Amino acid sequence: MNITVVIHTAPWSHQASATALRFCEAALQAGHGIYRLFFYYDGVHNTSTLAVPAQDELDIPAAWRALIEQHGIDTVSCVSSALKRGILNDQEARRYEREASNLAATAELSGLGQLIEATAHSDRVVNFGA
Amino acid sequence: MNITVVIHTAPWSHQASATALRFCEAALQAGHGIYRLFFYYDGVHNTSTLAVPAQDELDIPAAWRALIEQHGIDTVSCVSSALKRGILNDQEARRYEREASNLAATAELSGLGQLIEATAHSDRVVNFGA
Amino acid sequence: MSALHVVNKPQSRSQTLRSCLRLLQPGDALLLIEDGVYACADTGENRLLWQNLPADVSCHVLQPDLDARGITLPLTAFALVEDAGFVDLVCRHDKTLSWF
Amino acid sequence: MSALHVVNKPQSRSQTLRSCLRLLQPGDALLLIEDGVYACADTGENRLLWQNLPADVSCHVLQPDLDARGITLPLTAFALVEDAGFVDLVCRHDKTLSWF
Amino acid sequence: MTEEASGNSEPRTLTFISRRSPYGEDYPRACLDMVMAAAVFDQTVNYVFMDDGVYQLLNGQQPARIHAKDLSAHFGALSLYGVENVFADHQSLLERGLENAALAMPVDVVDNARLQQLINHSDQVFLL
Amino acid sequence: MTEEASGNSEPRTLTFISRRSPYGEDYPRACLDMVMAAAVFDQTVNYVFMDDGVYQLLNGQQPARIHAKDLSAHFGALSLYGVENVFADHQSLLERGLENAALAMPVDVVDNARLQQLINHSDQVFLL
Repeated sequence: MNITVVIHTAPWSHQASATALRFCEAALQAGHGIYRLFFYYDGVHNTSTLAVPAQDELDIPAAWRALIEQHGIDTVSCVSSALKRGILNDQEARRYEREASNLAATAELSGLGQLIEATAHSDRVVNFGA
Repeated sequence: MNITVVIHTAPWSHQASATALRFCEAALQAGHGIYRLFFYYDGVHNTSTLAVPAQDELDIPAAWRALIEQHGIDTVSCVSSALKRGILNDQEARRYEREASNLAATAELSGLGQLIEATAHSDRVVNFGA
Repeated sequence: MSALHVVNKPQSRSQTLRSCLRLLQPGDALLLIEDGVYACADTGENRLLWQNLPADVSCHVLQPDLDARGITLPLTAFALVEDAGFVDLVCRHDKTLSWF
Repeated sequence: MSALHVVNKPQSRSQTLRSCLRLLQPGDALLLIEDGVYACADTGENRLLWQNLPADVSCHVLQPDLDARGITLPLTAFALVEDAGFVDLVCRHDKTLSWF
Repeated sequence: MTEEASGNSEPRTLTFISRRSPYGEDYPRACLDMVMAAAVFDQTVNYVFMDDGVYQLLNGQQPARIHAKDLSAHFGALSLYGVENVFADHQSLLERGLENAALAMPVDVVDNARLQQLINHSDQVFLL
Repeated sequence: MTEEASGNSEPRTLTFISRRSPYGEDYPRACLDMVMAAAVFDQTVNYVFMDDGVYQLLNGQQPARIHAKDLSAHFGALSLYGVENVFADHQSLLERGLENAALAMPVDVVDNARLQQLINHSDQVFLL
């Protein structure tokens, strides 16, 4: 089956990101496909390159990047959610004259249309939030 | 009176940051002093320079920076909370080999000891969270 | 020694308000802010909630939060305060307990 | 047409679980995850909660969340599933409603 | 950003259940944005207010008082976007003493059975 | 980071009330960190578990199963830091059927009156 996964929370502050990560690993292992990973609301913090977890903690953003690269998963970080939370790619950093950018290379900034499109083309849609 | 204000939530996702901002403005207007602003847990997102709110929304991080500069308020962003959430100054960005930093110049990365110290030296301590 | 208890959630959503009420003592003050202001709208359930408050506990509600949410008829037991009143309550009581 | 309802909060903390229960239909499945697993610990209050479920609704609980929290005696009405079981439930039902 | 139109597949029925009170959290805003996006991409949309979400429908909101954006101001735009199916859960209104309150927009007040029917006829349900 | 020691003022009594269950959110961890910091800076510390916070005291937690750090593993370090006053609210234990459960560390089970006394004798109370 083709599954779209939507993540609404930041890593660590709530458990939902870690649960979503385990769900995706289990789905891929069972031979299913992830049609799209859509980070929405606070979930965009999963796509920051600057997070530095304590050593004895699972690095959730890094785990997402590894999973995405390993399986070539189409990954979107919602642009309106990301801008508001200070998650920018180079283009948006230039547009809003910010001196830094911190969006993971494994994610693309795009709009809610990509979630609607994914919903129309996936067999299942699962949300993780708090 | 000397008041320490502790903020535990990110701007916009919960109302607490905006309420804390209004509280500080009212306290200063009434002639009280803010001994220290301590951003803890998700509150560290208030000290990011990269947040870009929609035009018709109050720019909360910018409002904090203006208030801090205007009144010279001692401001700390808890280092363990900030690192985990991808809020880094240049020193931490170098230490953890990240290619960008996003901590506001008006805040200093420091530890919980600064909150304990503030509690010992303030007349009142008020927390805002969600 | 008296405390100001600040609560930002209505009892319908979480245990926060009920736990706060359990620890209120004579001379304390209670201030409802943010979503907590829904707890002082004039409904049967709310009237019940506020019946057995300890004696000599003053109740306040932050007016900007009431106005933002369109609540026009708060229970009369609640004094309306603006931000300046919030600051004043903090100063008048020895400590502030923020329940969130 | 049947739905999988996933809930991550116990009824003690919010209305989320009660609202989900209200909309369950025969043939649906319920899966408790994260903090929702506290709702299937063997307590008087929980036993009461699960009495009037619609017929033919299957109840499941995510084992990793039970183990993490040290809950050893879940109510027998709940089937224990691992992550693979979670995926299977999603595939077996037409849609997944995530209550959080 | 190029939005890949989903035109090349027949429209789906998407139901959005908004369950949180306004201003304390930003989820109501996030739900409204999803509803608008679904409508722009020609999906059939059901917009349901339930639990504390019914507080979003209260009249006379003045969020400027807390520096917040007025959520209910956007309800007017819903019909422009073609969102006609707007519902409020009767039990949630009743529990909050709002069963006779004047609401910020016309809604279809529905009971459990009707909500279950909506869910059955939806291809996907989002709850924020 | 230089930590400005607060040695130059007599120690204060700080009470921390931890009210949330473990792992769903990170607040319990944040509360524990504050308790440790207060102890390191020689304050008199009261550590209270209340409402869903009493779930943090359950024995046999295996958070590795969900890739989380074991909170209860740190309870042992509390006495090393000089944190002796650890309490659990009796009503919260009762409501959750935990009044006879084996707990992860020795705690003083207290009633309302004792909690009110603790609050009265504290210079500041933090609730997370």
